[in-house]
Amino acid sequence: MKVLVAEGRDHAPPGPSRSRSAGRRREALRPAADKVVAVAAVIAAWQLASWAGVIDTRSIASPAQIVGELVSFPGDPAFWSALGATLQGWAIGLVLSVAIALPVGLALGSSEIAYRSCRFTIDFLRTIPPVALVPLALLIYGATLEMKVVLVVLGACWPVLLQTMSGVHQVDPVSRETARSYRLDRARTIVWVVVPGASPFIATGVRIAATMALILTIGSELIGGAPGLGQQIGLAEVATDVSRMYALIVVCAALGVLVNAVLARAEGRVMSWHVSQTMRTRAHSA
Amino acid sequence: MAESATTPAVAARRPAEPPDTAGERHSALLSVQRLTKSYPVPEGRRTVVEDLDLDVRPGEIVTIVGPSGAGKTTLLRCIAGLLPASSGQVVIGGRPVTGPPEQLAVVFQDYSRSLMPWLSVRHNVELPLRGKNVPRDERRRRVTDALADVGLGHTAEQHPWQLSGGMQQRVAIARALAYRPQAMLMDEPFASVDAQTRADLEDLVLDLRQRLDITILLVTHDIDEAVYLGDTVVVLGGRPTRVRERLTVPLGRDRDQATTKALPEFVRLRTHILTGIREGAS
Amino acid sequence: MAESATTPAVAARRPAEPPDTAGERHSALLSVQRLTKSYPVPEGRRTVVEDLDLDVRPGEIVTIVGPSGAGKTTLLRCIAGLLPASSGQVVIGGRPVTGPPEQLAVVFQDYSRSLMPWLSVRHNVELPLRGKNVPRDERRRRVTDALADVGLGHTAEQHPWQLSGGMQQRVAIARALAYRPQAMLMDEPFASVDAQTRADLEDLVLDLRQRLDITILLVTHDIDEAVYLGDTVVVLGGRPTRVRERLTVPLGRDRDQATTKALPEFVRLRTHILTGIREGAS
Amino acid sequence: MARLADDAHPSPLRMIGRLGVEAWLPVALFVAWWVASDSSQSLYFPSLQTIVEAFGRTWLPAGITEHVLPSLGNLAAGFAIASALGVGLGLVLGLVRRLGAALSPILEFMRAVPAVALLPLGLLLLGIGSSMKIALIAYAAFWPILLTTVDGVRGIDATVQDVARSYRVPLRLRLTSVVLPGAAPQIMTGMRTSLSIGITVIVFSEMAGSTEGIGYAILQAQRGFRIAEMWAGMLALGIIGYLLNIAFRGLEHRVLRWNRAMHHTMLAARS
Amino acid sequence: ACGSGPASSGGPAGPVVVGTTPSLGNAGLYYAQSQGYFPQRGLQVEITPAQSGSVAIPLLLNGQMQFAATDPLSAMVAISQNIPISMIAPGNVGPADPDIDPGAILVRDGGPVRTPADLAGRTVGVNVLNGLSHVAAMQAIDALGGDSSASQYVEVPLPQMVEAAARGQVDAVVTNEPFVTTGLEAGLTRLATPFSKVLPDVPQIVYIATNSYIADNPDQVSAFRDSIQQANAYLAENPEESRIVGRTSTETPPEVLDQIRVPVFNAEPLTVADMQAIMDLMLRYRVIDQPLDVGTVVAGQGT
Ligand SMILES: Nc1ncnc2c1ncn2[C@@H]1O[C@H](COP(=O)(O)OP(=O)(O)OP(=O)(O)O)[C@@H](O)[C@H]1O
Ligand SMILES: Nc1ncnc2c1ncn2[C@@H]1O[C@H](COP(=O)(O)OP(=O)(O)OP(=O)(O)O)[C@@H](O)[C@H]1O
Ligand SMILES: [Mg+2]
Ligand SMILES: [Mg+2]
Repeated sequence: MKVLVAEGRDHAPPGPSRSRSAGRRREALRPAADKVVAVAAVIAAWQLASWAGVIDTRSIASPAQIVGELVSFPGDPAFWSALGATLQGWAIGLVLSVAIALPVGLALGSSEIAYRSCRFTIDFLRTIPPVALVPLALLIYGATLEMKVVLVVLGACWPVLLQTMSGVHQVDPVSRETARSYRLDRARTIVWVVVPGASPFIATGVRIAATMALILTIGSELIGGAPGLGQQIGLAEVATDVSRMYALIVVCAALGVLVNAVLARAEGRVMSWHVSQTMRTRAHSA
Repeated sequence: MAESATTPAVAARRPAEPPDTAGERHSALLSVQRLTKSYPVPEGRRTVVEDLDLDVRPGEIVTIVGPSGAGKTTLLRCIAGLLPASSGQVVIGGRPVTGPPEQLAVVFQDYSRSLMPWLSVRHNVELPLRGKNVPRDERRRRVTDALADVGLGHTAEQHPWQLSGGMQQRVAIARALAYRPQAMLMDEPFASVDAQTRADLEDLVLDLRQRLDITILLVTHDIDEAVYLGDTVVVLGGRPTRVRERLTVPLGRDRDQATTKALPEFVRLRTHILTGIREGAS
Repeated sequence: MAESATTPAVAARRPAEPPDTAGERHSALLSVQRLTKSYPVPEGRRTVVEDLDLDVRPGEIVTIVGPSGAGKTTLLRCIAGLLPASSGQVVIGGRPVTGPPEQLAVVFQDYSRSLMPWLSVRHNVELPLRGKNVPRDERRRRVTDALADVGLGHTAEQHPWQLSGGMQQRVAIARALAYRPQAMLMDEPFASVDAQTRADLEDLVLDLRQRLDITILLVTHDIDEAVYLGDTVVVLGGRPTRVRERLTVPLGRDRDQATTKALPEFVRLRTHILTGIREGAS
Repeated sequence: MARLADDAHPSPLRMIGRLGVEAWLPVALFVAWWVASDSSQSLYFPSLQTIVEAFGRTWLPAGITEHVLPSLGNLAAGFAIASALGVGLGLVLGLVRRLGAALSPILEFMRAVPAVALLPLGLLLLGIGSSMKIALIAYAAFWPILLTTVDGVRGIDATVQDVARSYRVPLRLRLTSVVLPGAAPQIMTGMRTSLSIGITVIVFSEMAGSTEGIGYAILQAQRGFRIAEMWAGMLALGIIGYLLNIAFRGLEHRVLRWNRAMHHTMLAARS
Repeated sequence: ACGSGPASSGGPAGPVVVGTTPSLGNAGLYYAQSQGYFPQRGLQVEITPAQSGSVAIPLLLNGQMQFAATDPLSAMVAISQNIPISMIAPGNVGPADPDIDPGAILVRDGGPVRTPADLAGRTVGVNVLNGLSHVAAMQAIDALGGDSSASQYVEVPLPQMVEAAARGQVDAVVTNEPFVTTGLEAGLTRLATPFSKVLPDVPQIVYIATNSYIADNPDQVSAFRDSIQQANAYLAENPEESRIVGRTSTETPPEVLDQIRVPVFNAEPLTVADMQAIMDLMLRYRVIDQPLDVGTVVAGQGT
């Protein structure tokens, strides 16, 4: 019930005195302010825990230490090349994952027979941990970009595949019938009806995959020793340079935030028609 | 509301009088005051409804007619507290509406989407009652009655997507009936049912008001229906939409499909509205 | 079809004659033959339509009326090749229907869901034309024309969910119009539009048939509409549903909202159907 | 768009047909692998025969009690925690948009934290033992469920949301009767993804502080260059994955019965 | 295979790649590199990090790497599983003097474990199960009157060992510098020094290469071996030099480097006898089931 009340109050009719443009500006800034407050609170709590000794700074660095280390990164060419290598592996891996999983997901979502045929294989393969495949990937590809990409794809394609498959199943049957009754051919039906209809699911899958891909890139660099931020983390770990290690980890996680912000923005554009987007304008349309 | 009763010939083309008559205000259960609503569009905002005033007394049936896209649904959604007004306000029972008010049931125009596909017909109708903490037995009874009232006693265990369009629409009506609200907002509630069922449902609405004194605001495109059901018919029109006309229907409360519709008063009103609409359109 | 033209008084309560008249068969563009359709329900299967026969000649407008839940939509879906018949068949242009036939456009009852929310109004209307490989310019032109025809020229760039219910319904009609089908199946196409727009759209349908000789099968709950538009009115009823009556409308092809509806033939037919329905219901 | 009819009592012939559809590809792949690897001299890619022998040796039947059961126990606990927290928090963030927006940077940050950082934290907070492993599994499995829940909740049909609001359906009932079922298709898909992620994380979680478990066995085999045993371990993981997915399908089938029936009848109500 | 490195059978074109973990046990390698010992013998060496033996061996096999530093025990395990590699040169060795042993079994000071015998029924954290330090620690426990089979061993990553022991999550840890120093600071105490106890003068790190590379490139292999041994010999004489090497070769903070016990080197080449000692341990603690022909594990010494 609180939720209802909150919604109501949030969007209560504005008083006549309230300047509308100022109100809208405030409204636009509010989410950003919320975020800053939330992030600041977490950092403060972490720093306090470090000071109080709840977190041993020898095994987990404090925010202050991390910031101290972070400021040295911009001037460090090794950092930039590692960052570049990681981003490259991540981007290629993610694009490939989507490029493979999306069509396959569409096909398996559209055909029950195909799905049943592949069910065992898919459920089997997606439980094979990429971590365990590192030695094999190393043997075949060496500590290279290819190795990273392969491991990333092996892990990150599954969410996209599954979400796409379910998404296809969830396309409004009336949309499908409409397409069918107008004898839209298969390709056009997929492009104009199935993919957009499944897109809420697909978008979720891509967002899951994007972060997984990042983690897998870093993980394969760390374990397999390919150049990148993960390798740097490994080196810092072996050297017990906790500040540097955590600074690097923060960079990785910040990349994750960035990646998701970009995706959320893209999603907002591509899916501007979807309830998740239009409910916002509905609610704010006062 | 007597003072606003004008003969159609006089009232035509005249905007509704300013709703500042103190006496009327006080007796209104529901009052829409200078309501303006605009939607965001790429080019800025489009004002759909502007400075609209409307009063509904307790137990009154107000029917709303107006061209497609005039803003009838928008108006209803504002009254239901689902959509915030851009300016102006809606007052129900003396309090301004900021969220969905209590004791109000809405029958949505988009009936097929307003039923939850995961619930059986029975549970769809029952859901609001569970929220109201109506005891179990009472709930069962009310659901059964409401479904029987709309002629769907036999479909209780089916799911909405197993029903025809008209049946779905009737389930949505049954849900509102079972809720036993003080006021009901109905957005083209009989659009998809056949003539006979429609007549039956119209009479059900009249009966409901008679027995339970429910206040009803009903949007329809059927002018006959608007006149047959309404104590007042509100004609919307213009761009942005305002109240074009507000007609009191002098047919009393006892109405009957065959006889009422043959009354000269009925025919006159109906023709008047139709002519008005046609002129407005051309 | 002359031999099936009976005066209403005689035809009432009599099932449609067996559709084995060779001459009629051959001239039929669309023929439904002993169609039975049942749906799976928990208890087994429920037969909705049984042994239904129906013939539609090229250029004919056949209107279908019948109680809510009778199986009108089911029938249309079978004809459109969207639903396989349980037994019997549908023949269009001499070939039995196994999937959606070419040159057929459907206006769905569930109009709001049949529009793709991700496409703008223009693209919704354009989509089937893309499938038909209509060239780009031609496509644009047809879309613009069709939208103008239904009075929505200004909404082309909006999305369906930004439109009112009636506007959405008209977009669905425009989509069918732009497709330029030989035959059109329309399931309560004007249920959500106002009286004036409805009249305009009815005349659009008549005009369409006049100009392009489109064959139309139209489901409606408005008896006036059924008579006004139809060359033949098919009344469905019974459980399971059969053709209860099949009435030829002797009003010629030139019709006009004001004058036609005042003709004694019109009034007689309309009253006859209404009475029939009322008796069927009671 | 062919779909097999989904009737409750399939005929025996149908059953065989269904099994055939399900089995031909795995069998074909198995045979292809067997043939292709038959004379393999590669150290890392032993012949399938060797792998199958190693599988019998290590996993049947001793491995099951020694390694599989403890891992499955951790998985069950971790997955249950992830589901409860993911759905719970997802509902909150999906419904209270402002909170969702405010917390999104933190959540995205946590989601992207590489596991190296978590292992120390896990050891720090939970020590060595199954609670740490459960926590790791739960952590990894949590995110897809959270994301799909949030997106599922936000994607519920606008009119349905309006109905719930206008009838003032109280929060609890709204959650159980409107929001959860409405978001269920998305949530279930997320849980499916999470289930497999949970299984892969078993291996990772058993890298530290373990004396048993299927991941432990795989890692030890890998460390000891017992490559056939490592492959056998992965085979075991894959089979477990498949079996668990079957079990999960049962759950999904129940939860989404209406959904399947709806799509099924509307798309292919057969004669 | 993408083969950005030279093929294993190729000639002396380009640098050879040596994979190593950046620890002080490899100080010889880094010292040799810094002093230019390799170029003096016509070898261009590129040092690249590799997390562990199981990562390095695939890279050796596919030719991306020519030499790798690894724990001799895991090298022997690999050989026992028919991985075609051999050992070439030693890294640091176990000290004979317990007072300079960089490795240690650490327990909480004032905790329940006072003698190796107290470890019975308790949990011991090791870096790698069935690794050299694990086996050495078991041997040390048995030699010091305890019963190694009565304890439970779990893997704990090196950086987390001190914390785990200090918090009582494990009762003892088998660790190495620089963690011994940080551990002692954090309130842990040495229970035993396993390497000096059981494996004095036995290498704790060996450099390996694939058999085919060794067969095809004898010159490179001997150049590598000789350079390492030259550096080892120098470090044996000048142990403090390791700290200086560590400043550039590892990222361990200098203040820590100044405190730790440096690894011990000697000038000896790899011997079959050393490997025999390790294999005895492996057999005893069932790391391998079948004895291995130690004559074949050291390149140039067997068949
Ligand atoms: N979310 C929205 N965004 C932008 N415009 C909207 C939105 N919803 C409605 N509109 C516009 O507001 C106008 C009024 O819509 P509304 O649904 O209130 O009409 P209506 O009177 O109910 O029509 P109908 O009789 O066809 O249902 C329409 O022109 C429509 O295009
Ligand atoms: N998928 C389904 N499963 C089971 N029963 C169904 C299904 N679809 C329709 N029915 C049943 O078939 C009957 C006919 O439905 P149909 O939609 O054809 O009716 P209709 O004549 O179009 O009614 P309306 O005028 O209300 O739209 C109804 O009783 C309905 O409950
Ligand atoms: Mg409306
Ligand atoms: Mg219908």
